[in-house]
Formats: sequence, C-alpha cells, structure tokens
Amino acid sequence: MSAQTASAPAKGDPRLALLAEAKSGRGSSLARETLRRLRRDRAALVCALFLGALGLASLFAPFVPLASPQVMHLADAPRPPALGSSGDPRWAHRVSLRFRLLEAPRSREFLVRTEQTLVALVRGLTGETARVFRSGAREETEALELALLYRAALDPARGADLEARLRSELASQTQDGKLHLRGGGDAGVELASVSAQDGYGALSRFDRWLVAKRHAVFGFYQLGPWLGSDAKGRDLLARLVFGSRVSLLVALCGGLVSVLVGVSYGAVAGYFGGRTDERMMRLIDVLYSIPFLFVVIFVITLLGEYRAELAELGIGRMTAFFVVLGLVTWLTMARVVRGQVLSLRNQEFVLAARALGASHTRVLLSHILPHLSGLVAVYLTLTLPAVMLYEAFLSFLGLGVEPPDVSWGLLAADAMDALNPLATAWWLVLGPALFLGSTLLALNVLGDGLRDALDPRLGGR
Amino acid sequence: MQRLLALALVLPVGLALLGLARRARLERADFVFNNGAEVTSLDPAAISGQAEGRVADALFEGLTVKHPQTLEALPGVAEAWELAPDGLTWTFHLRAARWSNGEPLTAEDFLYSWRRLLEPATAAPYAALLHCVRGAEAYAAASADEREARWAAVGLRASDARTLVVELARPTPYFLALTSFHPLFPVRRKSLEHFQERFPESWQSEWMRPGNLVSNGPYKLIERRVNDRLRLAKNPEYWDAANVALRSIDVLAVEHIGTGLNLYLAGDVDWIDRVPTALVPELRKRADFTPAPYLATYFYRVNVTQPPLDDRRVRRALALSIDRRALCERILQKGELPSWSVTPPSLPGYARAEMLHAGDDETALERDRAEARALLAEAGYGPQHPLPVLEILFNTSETHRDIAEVVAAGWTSALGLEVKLLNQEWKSYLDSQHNLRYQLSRSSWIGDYADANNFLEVFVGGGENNRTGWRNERYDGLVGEAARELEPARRATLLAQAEALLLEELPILPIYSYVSQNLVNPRLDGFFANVQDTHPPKFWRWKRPAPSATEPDAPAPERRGKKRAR
Amino acid sequence: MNAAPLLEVQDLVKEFPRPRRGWLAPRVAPLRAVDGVSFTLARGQALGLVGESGSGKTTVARLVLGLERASSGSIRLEGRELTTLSRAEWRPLRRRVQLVFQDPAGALDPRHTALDCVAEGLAIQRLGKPRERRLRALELLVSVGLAPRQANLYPHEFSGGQRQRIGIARALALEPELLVLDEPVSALDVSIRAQILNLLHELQERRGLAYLFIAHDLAVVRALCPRIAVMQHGKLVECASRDELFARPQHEYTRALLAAAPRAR
Amino acid sequence: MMRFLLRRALWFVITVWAVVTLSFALMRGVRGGPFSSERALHPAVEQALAERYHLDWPIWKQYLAYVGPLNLGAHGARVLGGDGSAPFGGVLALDFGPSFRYRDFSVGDVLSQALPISATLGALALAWALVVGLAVGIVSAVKRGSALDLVVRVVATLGIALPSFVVAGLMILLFCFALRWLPPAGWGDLRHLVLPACVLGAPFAATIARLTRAGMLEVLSQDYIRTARAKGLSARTVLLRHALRAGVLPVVSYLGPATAGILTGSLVVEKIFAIPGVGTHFVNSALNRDYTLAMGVTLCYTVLVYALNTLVDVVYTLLDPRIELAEAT
Repeated sequence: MSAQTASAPAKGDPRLALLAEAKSGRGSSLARETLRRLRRDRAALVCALFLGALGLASLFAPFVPLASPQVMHLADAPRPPALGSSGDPRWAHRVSLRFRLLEAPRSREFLVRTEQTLVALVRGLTGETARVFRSGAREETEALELALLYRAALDPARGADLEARLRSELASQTQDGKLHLRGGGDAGVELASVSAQDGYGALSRFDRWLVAKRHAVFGFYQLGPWLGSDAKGRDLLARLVFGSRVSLLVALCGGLVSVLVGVSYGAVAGYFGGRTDERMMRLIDVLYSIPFLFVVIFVITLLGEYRAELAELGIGRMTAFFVVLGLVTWLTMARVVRGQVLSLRNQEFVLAARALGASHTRVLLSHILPHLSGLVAVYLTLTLPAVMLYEAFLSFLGLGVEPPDVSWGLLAADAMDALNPLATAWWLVLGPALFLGSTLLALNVLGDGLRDALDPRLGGR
Repeated sequence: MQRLLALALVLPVGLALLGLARRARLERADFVFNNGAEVTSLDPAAISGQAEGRVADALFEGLTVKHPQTLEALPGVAEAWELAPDGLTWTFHLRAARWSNGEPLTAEDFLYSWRRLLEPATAAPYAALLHCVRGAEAYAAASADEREARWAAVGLRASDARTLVVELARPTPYFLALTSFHPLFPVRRKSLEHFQERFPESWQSEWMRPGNLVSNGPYKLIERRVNDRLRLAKNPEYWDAANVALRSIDVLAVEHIGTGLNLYLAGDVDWIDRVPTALVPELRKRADFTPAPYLATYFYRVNVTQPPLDDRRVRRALALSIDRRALCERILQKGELPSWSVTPPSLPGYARAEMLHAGDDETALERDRAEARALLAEAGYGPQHPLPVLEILFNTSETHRDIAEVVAAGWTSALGLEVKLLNQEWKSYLDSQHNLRYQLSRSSWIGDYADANNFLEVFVGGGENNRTGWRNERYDGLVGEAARELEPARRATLLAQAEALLLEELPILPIYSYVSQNLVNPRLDGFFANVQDTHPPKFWRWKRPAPSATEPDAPAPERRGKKRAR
Repeated sequence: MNAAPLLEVQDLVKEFPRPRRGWLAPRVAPLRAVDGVSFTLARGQALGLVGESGSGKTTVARLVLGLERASSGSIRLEGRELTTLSRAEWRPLRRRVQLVFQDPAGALDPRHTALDCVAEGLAIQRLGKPRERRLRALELLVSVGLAPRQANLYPHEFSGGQRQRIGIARALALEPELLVLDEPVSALDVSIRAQILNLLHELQERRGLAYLFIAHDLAVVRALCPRIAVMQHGKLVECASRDELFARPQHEYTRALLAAAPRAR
Repeated sequence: MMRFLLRRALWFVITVWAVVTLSFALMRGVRGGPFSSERALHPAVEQALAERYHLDWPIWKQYLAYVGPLNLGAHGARVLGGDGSAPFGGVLALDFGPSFRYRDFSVGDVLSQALPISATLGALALAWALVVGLAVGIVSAVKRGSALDLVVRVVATLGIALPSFVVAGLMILLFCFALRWLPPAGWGDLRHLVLPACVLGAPFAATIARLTRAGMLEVLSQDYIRTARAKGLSARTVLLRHALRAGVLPVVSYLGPATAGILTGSLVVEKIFAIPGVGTHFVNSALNRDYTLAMGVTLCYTVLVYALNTLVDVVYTLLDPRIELAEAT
C-alpha cells in the first residue's frame, strides 16, 4: 500500500477499530504537565487567583459598591482610612427628589403611607422604585428624599422635564394642598427640588449596565472610605479600582504589542539567522538607542494636534499610549525570543520537519512558536510590570492619562506629593503602593512559578 | 573573574569620586533661595521671566530701585529726577556710580543700553516698553540703514555724563516704575564689544560668563552651574555697598515644588516662592507663610471665532456658572480672591470694573446659574438643542487640572453641558492658543508694572497676546484714548470703561486674582509681601539674633549637620 | 526502471568557515568536513557509512537530504542533480528520501503526539484528508511495533527505543525509496538496539528500501549492509563489500576499526 | 574581535545618524517653537531670534548645518553662502550649537556640566545595584526555599514594584526628616548622592538579585558543579570560582538594558533630588523645544547606550568563551 492510496475508511473497515483504540489513550502534553506542576506551586496559584480577582474587579468595577471615583468632597479632605465603614447611603450617582412635608407626620404608619404614595407616584413617572431617605427623626420628619439611580434622561441639567411632570402629577393627586395617600388619608406635601449627580461621568454601555446591576443588587449601599480619601475628598479605594482599569489595560496592551511584534520579529530573526539576523538585531540596537521619552512626547503632542481626526478613528490618548508603550517593550522580547529561536532552530526535530519538506512558515508556526510560549509567558510577567511603571513614570512627568481617568501611576504620583514632612497623608501612599506592589509581586511570583513549572529539571528540587 | 568583577565595581565608584573631586565645593551662601528654574539668560534685555528678573535685580541696577514694600521709586543709579510740567520730559541726575570693575558708569551707558534694547537684532522681548519714548517706535521699525539717521530723532539724550534726559511721546504714568524694571538696566558697552570681537560666533554667551560679566548692581556673579545654582557675592564697587548686608547669595534652580519645600524645611534654603497646593492649609498655620495679593489674574480665554462661543450670551452663561468661591476656598486655599474683572484689585488710582453678577453671598451662585440657564435658553440652547461638547485646554499642571475639573463639573451640573479637558504640554499649549486651535483655554496675565493698561492692552484687536480672536473697535478706541490722555483720573475712567466693555463681551472668563506664595525664613529682614511679588535683593539682611539663639548673625555655612529645631 | 543508480554521490565537498582565534590572527582555512566523497547506492540496497565521530558522516547525511548546501561535488538521485535544487524543488523529492536521526529524544518535537509526528509528513506533502492521514499514521505506528493506544502520547512518555520507532515510522510515512539512517541505534541500549536493527531489517525486506546507514561502529552495519564505506577526516578511505572489508581491510584505519570493534562489543 | 568591533563601529555610525535624523525630524515635527512664551514676542523680535539661530533657513539646510557635512555657518561651504574656510561643522565637528533656552550656554557647555554629574550618579547607582543584587541573589540561591530566600524575594519584588518617586519620597522622609542624616536634595558633596543613588539603583538591584538567583540555580544544578563538589572542592570555591562565573551571565547581559534604564530613570530621580544632571535636560529640552539641546542629549544617550551594549557583549564573551562574538552580536 502506498500513501496515495490511503483511502477513506469505509464502514466496517477494521482500521476503524484502530482509530477507536487510539482514542482511548491520551497523552499528557507539556502544557498540561506545566499546568499540573504550576498547580502544585501554592504561591503561584494564589498569585494567579489574586490577579484573576483583580482583573474581574477592574472589569466589573462599576458593579462593586464603591463610592464615586470622581465626585469630590472638598470639605473634609483628605480623610484617613476607615476600614469596614459604610459610606453615605445616598451615593453619588443619583437623582434626588426632595419633598417637603408641610406638617409633622401624625404617626409612623402615616409616614410610611406618605412614602409609599410618593414612591408609587415616582414609579408611575419613571418606572423605577425610588429609595426613600428621611431627614430628621420620625416624629419630626420635615422632608423626604426619593433617590433614583442616575440616568441622563432624568437629569434636569441635561434637559429632563422630570420636575415639571412630577409637579403636574402631584397636583393631579392633590386637593386643597393635600395629597391623597394610598390606603386613605391625606398629607400636605410639596416638591422642593429635583437635583442630579452623575457620579461616573462618561461610561460605556456595558458599564452603565453594570451600574444598573449594582443598583439592583446593592441598592444604595456603598463602601465607606476604606482606604481614605485624597486631597480633594475623592474615595481612594474607588479611584484605585477604577484606576486599575487603565493600568491593567495599559499593561495588557503593552504586553500584547510586545508579544505580537516582539515574538514575530525575534522568531524571524533567529530562525533565518546569518545576515538577516544581524541586520534585524542591529535595527533593534538602533531602536534601543532612541530614548523612548522623546517618542512619547512627540506622539502625545501629535495627538493633541490631530485629536479631532484621530477621535473619529477612535484613537484617543490611551490608544496612543498603548502603542507607544508596546513599541518600547517589544525590543527586549524580540531579543530574548531570538536567542531562544537560535538554539531551537538547530534542534533535530526542526531538521526533521525540514527533511519532511516543511516550509519555513510551517516550521516557525508549528515547531518553533509553541516552544516559545513558556519563555514568552515568563517575560510577559516581567514586561507587564515594566509597562505599568512606565505609565507611572509618565504620569509623574504629567504626560500620563488625563482626568477624569485615573490610573495607578497617577495615584502614585499624587502619593509623591503626599509624602512631605508637613502633613503626611500616609494612606495616599499606602493605597497605590499596596495595589501596585501586590499586583507586580503577584506577576513576578507567577512568572517564577511558570518558569519553574516549564523547566522540569528544577521542579523536583 | 573576581578581578574583573572587582574592577567592574571599583571603576564606577572611583569615577564617581573623581567626578566629585572635580567640582569645587561651595560653602553655603549667606542666603539661599530657590528661583524655581534655571534662568534662561542674565542679559537684562533678553529676559522676560520672573526668575530671570530676580537675578537681574541682584546683578544690575537701573536708574531707580523699587522700595521693597511700597514699590515706590527709590534712588538707584539716579540720585534725583524731575518731570517737566508737560508731563513728557524726564531728567535723571546720575550719581557717581561705578561698574563692578571700578569703571565709572555714565549717562552714555544708558543711552547705549536703551538703544540696544530697541535694536531688533537684540531680540528683546520687552523692547516695546521703550516705545513710549519719542521716536523710539519709529526707530525700531526702521530698516537697518535708516536707523542710524533716525537715532537723532529719538527722545534720549545725555546732556552731560551724569544727566540723562528722556522725552516721552505720550504721558506714561508708569515710566518711573519702568526705570527699575530690568529691560532698562544698563549693560557695559565695552564688554559687549570686546567679546563680540573676540568671539564673533558665541559672544552672546561669553560676555555673561562668571569672570567676564561686568555689572553695576549690589551683587556680582561668582559662579554659575547650569540647573544647579548661581553664586552671587557682594559687589564692593556698588555705590551703596555699605548698606548691602549679605555677603553671598545662592540662587537655586530647583524645579520640583515638593523638593523646594523639602529644602526649605531642612533649612538648606531660606526662601521658596511657591508651595504645593495640597499643603496650603497646613502652611497657613505657620508664621513664615504669608500669601499676599499679587498683580496677576487667572482667567479662561475663549475662542470667539467659532460657534457656539461666538455668542456673547453663551460666554456670559459660562462665566456666571463658575463656582469661584469653591475654587478659591477649597482648591487654591491660599487666599486667592474670586475675580469678576480682568485687572487685579489694588491697582493704584484705578477703580476696576466688574462683570455683572448676582453678588458675593452664599446664594449668589445659584441666582447666577439661573440667569445662565436663561441665557442659554435665550441663545437657543436647551434640552432639545444642547450645546455641543466644550473642551477646556490647559497646560500640564496639577492645579490647572484641578481648576478645570471644578469648572467643568460646575458647567455640567448647572448647565448640563458636556465638557472635556485637554491638557497639552507648555509649548503645544501656547501654540494651540496662539493659532486659536482651542475653545476655552486656561490663561493668566501677570502685571509687569502696576497699571491697568498693562492688562487691558492685551485684548486690543490683533494684539500678539490677545489670542481670542476677539476684536472690538470701541474697546480699541477706549484703550487708545486712555494712552493719549494726560489727566490721570480721566485716563483711569477710560480704562475702566474699556474693562467694563471687555467684561460685557467676555472674550475671557475671569476666575480669580493671584496671591503670592512665599515661604521665607522669618529671620530675613528687608523682605516684604507686595503686589508685584518683587523683592529687591539689595535690602535683604538677617535680623539681629534673638537672645536665645546660638547661631551667629548670618547662618553658618555648614548648618546642615546640626540638628535644627523647626 | 531507470538505468542510473538510485543515489550517486561524486566528489562531494563541504567546507565550514572557521572563526579566527585571537584579535589579529591570520585567516584560517575553512574546515573541510567532507572532502571529496564519492559513492553510489542502488535501489533496494544498503550501504554502511562508518567512521569515528567528527569524520563527516552526519554531514554527508545532511547533504544528501539537502539540509546543508554542498560546497562542491554532486549528488544525484536517479540521475537528477540535487545540490542545485531550491527549497521548493526539493519538496516533492522529500517523499523519496527520508532521514532517521541519531537522538530519538531530540528528533521528536516534544509538543506533538506520536501520531502528529508521523502524520506531519503526510500533511506537508498534502497526501489525503486529515482523517486518512491519521489512519495511515496509526497504521505505521502499529507497523513499527507500537500499540494504537500509545498514538496520542507525547515523546517524553516513551522510552528511547519507542521514540526511535516513531522516528522510523515518521520517515516511512512518505514511502521513501531511500532512507538515510544517521546512527539510528547508537543512543540506545544494547538490547533495544537489536530490536531496532531487526525492525529495520524487516522493513527493508518488506518494502525494498535502500538504506544509507551511518554508524561509528562496524559491528552495527555488518548485519544490515552488504556494502560498507569507511570515512576518516572527511575522506572516504575505503569502500568495499561487507565480506571483502571484513576479510581484507585495505586501509589502516579500517583495520583499526576492526580491531576496536570486537573489544567494544 | 577586531572585525567585530569594526562592524560595531560601522553600525554605530549608522545608529547615530539614524537617531540624529529621527530626533531632528521629531523635534521639528511637533508644534510650538523654542521662543513661544506666555507673553507673545513682537514679530520683529521673533524674526530676529529666528535669524540668530538660523530657524529662518529651509529645513534641509538646517539639517545639513546641524549634522554638518557642509558647514553652513559663516565659515561654511561657499556654494551655500559661507566663506568656505572649514569643511565640517555641526555634529561632525562635535559642535551641537547654542542652546535655545539657556541662551548663555552652548549645548556643549550644558552637556559638559551635566554629564559628569549624571555619570557619577549612574555609576554609583549601578555599582550599588550590582553589589547588593549579586550578594542577595547568591545568598538567596544557595539558601533556596528558606525564609531568608522568601524575604529577599519579596523585598526585591517590592523594589521593582514601587515607582522610584514613591521610594524617593519615603526615603527622604525617613533619612532627611525623621533621622536627619542626609540632605533632602541638592548637589555639592557625596552626602547629596547617597539617597539618589540608592533610589535609582533599587529596582536594578532587585532585578539583578532575581537574575542572579535564577542563573545560580540553573548553574548549581548542572553536572560540572556536582563534579567539582565531588572532587572535594570547598563549597565556597565551587560557588565563587565555578558557579558564579556562569551564573552571572544573565546579569551581564542585563547590564546593557540596565544602563539605558538608569539613564532614563535618572530623569525622575534628578528631578526629585534637584541634581543638575542630564536627566532634567532630557525632559525639559523636549518640552521647551530647545531643539539643539534635545538633540544633544538624545545623541549622548544613544552613544552611551550603544557603547555600553557593545561593552556588555565583549564582557559576555570574556566570561563565556563558548560564545563567539560573531554569534553573540
């Protein structure tokens, strides 16, 4: 029998039994071995879990019952941490409808009925159930505040006519200045004000959805200033969690660019070797010698100039940031990968593939790249911290993210100001240091674990 | 191997020590202050910044000197002066002053220096200050060939070596103040010409090197290290040397504000001119921090060439909705005053105009914002037709960012606008502003001299510093008329009318007036808070030691080692 | 059948440039790894190529496979010149000439299963559909003595001998006419060695393969190869039939090899 | 080796040219000129300044004058309006021109004042990082898995993880204000350098420690070390003579990037500690559009990084004879 004649097995072909039998055996691939070893490394496992949790927290940040990262409370700033405290129940992302009670409530039941009537009234107008806050003790309640989750459609400052509709609705249920209560009776109630506070500013649709879910799950509950608040009274924990979005994203994108560009560049240089390699590596040297700060300033300036055009393409300062940081980090990756490929390409299994007639592309993709995954993973755990630190460094120089965005780098730069002999707000240092430190520590430990797991020789010792 | 490693380690350390040995160590100066940045030049004609001005004030002296507290003109190189009754001719009587090399300083030196200031090749940023002198503007505008001939027509003359006569083109109430301003300081002709001959390429920098620089001020230049410090020493040839108390002064160029503060708190520096905003509440508890009103205004420029900001009502709505009080009390905290004017308060002989607003009480803001909403509605903007997204441009700085955030938050909550912030680094920011590539831009103006004109002429149509695209003929007419007016009270009225017009049109949105933020060693005497935040070094001296103090009159050069109670 | 021999190697030379030692050392003559080697191999025949390590045997193998470029000389496969072929021109010829490596551990990609390894050649040469290839590979694995259930194991889960069997199966997948065996058993234990040699013998009988069998040990090739060539320092010092060579070794080096062989075994 | 160095020299020239050209293009590409300020200059003044610094020339002419194949100054090539007295000017004659911002200085003046300071700081930081990093790395490798190892690893990671400005702030508080041992900033004597060098070197010490640890672990597991031990050599000898040599190879190859990192890192450290080195100019010149100074500083950086990378390659070969320079390039 020759290879050409290898025909598709027909039904009942005895060879089918072979196939079935082959399926019964399952080898453990190197990747699976690695995972197994990694799973045994308790520290690395903990770190991986921590990073996963952090990633989730940052992805679902608007869902977490945090204070607003943007709303300032200048009056009592900065505030030291109050671990475990719970925050202002009327959180910052709300529309408030204040009703004044014209007379003191006669009884508790009466008050509850008034509230219920008003809530139903508001529900009729907005379709949402408001949460009620009383001002003053029960017997002396003077006003009721009905709080709704913020929606632009309800914001009078954004042109919502909620106030007018509310007034007319109230008027229709009022007689002689008394509001008919559900379940009987009437009370003197008047609409004092409608105000709105947008605690998040511009959010994506997904994030808006998360905010709504947060409201559904936690209601108006929110954490207090667990990590304190900054010089402008913004909640540090909230800023750190929202800041993690930028920092992690910057790191991931920087890492992605460095993997995509660095690995392909390094692999090609190492695989083809010789003169190609020499030239490609010299190009890297040239690029290495260009101070990246220069490029950053240039790119950021350019962005400022063509911001309108670029915004249409969806390119903002952040995108540029990612690209620039990625461009800086791929150089090292390319060097490292190239070194590894140099040694890989002389392995006999590569020669064997070539002897089978495999093309360069095939050899690279199926015999070289898979072997780089470990090295790349280890280097990524080194690259990600580096990118995050670059971001911090740029923030320190005032070239970092723009408010109202926050990033850990920005917070760390703020922390630098808090470190002075006059009035040290130590928590402003502790927060960013804790988050940055633990993330980078976790990445490093994970990297070490990964390396150990990939190198079975070290595993046993 | 080990040897190699050892070498790798020893070599850098050795290099380091060698590097250090090369730097001659300097004893601590009598007085050290932080100037905030490396001065761009020492040439009094070439500079324009406040930091440069401080150094020039120490190295050079003009016809007059400012009183450190009241800023009135005290005798400098001129021991007396008079103004002719026509209000146009000044005669200055020079004393027998000398250059730092002992040569006499004459009226000719002033003629040379002022002519040099006018010369376009000097590229002096303040050349226009002398345009108030008769014929000066024409001289500066003339071509190189004609200039020699035109010089005779310029109203500058030395009737003898010790008498300088200046004829003005128009009454200039602040002219005497200008004579203590650095562009009008004398430079030594012989030095310049000598170095021009010897170093035709690089003479501009050669004549100012330590050792080369000949000056006439209370101090002379001893050493200059880029980005580190300037060492100044008392000039024994100075006419009033007997009254110059400090033997040496170090001028540091520390840029980072926190670092400056650290140096001050450690006792390494005796005066810093700015402090971190976040620490102001803490600093205000201290006796050595005394913010004082300062001749400068913070405002937002509006690019009036594009809709919707070409509509006066929109601009007024924006101006009314800024929570100035919150800004000053909570963000700035140094005692800055909310401002409804473009000129700072306390300009002598001038009653400034304010834009119309509801008042200064607690609830005024709400009334103002109600008016703002009405104005927007009147301009046709409302829920159905919202204003397009506005963008505030500011240069990269923590404080500007904070202010912009508060302003933006106010506009969003009061007017329902969507506001974006754009920060650009300094030069791009200037470029954007200059070419009107912005909508709203953070700006400020610092007075060079205490006169309303200095603030108002900025917004004359087509002026280089206008940068709003705003042009109003009535305004230009009023400012021009004021410039020609002889009667001070009438002049002030004209300027106030112009300001009122400006505040009606609002090509700028005034926000607050600055205060100075000096943190000064309380033992320093002769240093006063004043509206120009200018502090002539000539008057600085250490107070007599308190009975309990163990330190000598002047701080000992090496104080750092000792523990200091602070 | 073609009149030309299956493989004809003539005056084959391979030089490697040598780096200079020291900063100002004179230019060094390049290293001649293969120096004027000539031999022929007929269809279905087996030729043993023997020599100490460093004598250039492996280089000859790689040259024949086109994995290195010859400095001069010619290699012909049924009269077709191989040394000047491009990579693309080589590809179809891969099916006719295959290689088995010395180190079974290094020759298999640790990230591919045994089945993948064997099926790869078929995939490269685009023979059959994926399912057919898998089946074919499986049959080959069975034919070299592996159990079907081992097909999805990874190289590190096999013993040395098993790995070499996979290597052989991989080479056989393309149904080559010529199999270059680069010391296929020298990395193996003595007992396994015999098994592999038996397998090779059996395969040759069954498929009529031609072998270029490279070894450093005369004893190994003796069983399999009727003709044996001896290499030293890149040169072919002797080429004779097995009986001739063992009975009347012409070259001194051959004699030395012969003398060493029994003692080594 | 000679060929290697020659080839490197050739590439060096190409690199420098590329960097000069690129930075020239970048600097002129961004908006805002060197003389723009809050207070706009009179057009005549701007014109005069532009003439003085030849900014009124077409870009290609400015470029040629800067790089200097043709000296376009007063003494330049006759074709282009000079007097033809000198063939070269600009960078080729090591003349970087006058600084635009520091008008009293040429770029050469500024660099000659700032470079030794930065070099001193960088060298100290690197030396410190090497000593601490190697020592810690070796100890941590030898005592692998011990509590000491764990502590060292955590501290080392934190050293990498905290931005240097935060570390600087903490150290200033501790050593300058709490203990009053050291001055908080400034430049003048050795005491001024202690903190900056520590802060600058900290992340590199941490990285070196990690690399050393990894390298040593790798080497210690290898056969020849076991052989050496079996031969009865003392643990110390084995460690220092055999293991260290191979174990520090990763550290050596890290020195190239580390130097570049120290140069960049010194921007922040110099700013915080008010050290008048190159770092400050690095940022300021670009921000101020001080074209000539920015390019001078960039060029300095390029030369340093390139030279040090080459040096590292050479040292690498000396340490590891298995590697041929041709391949190590």
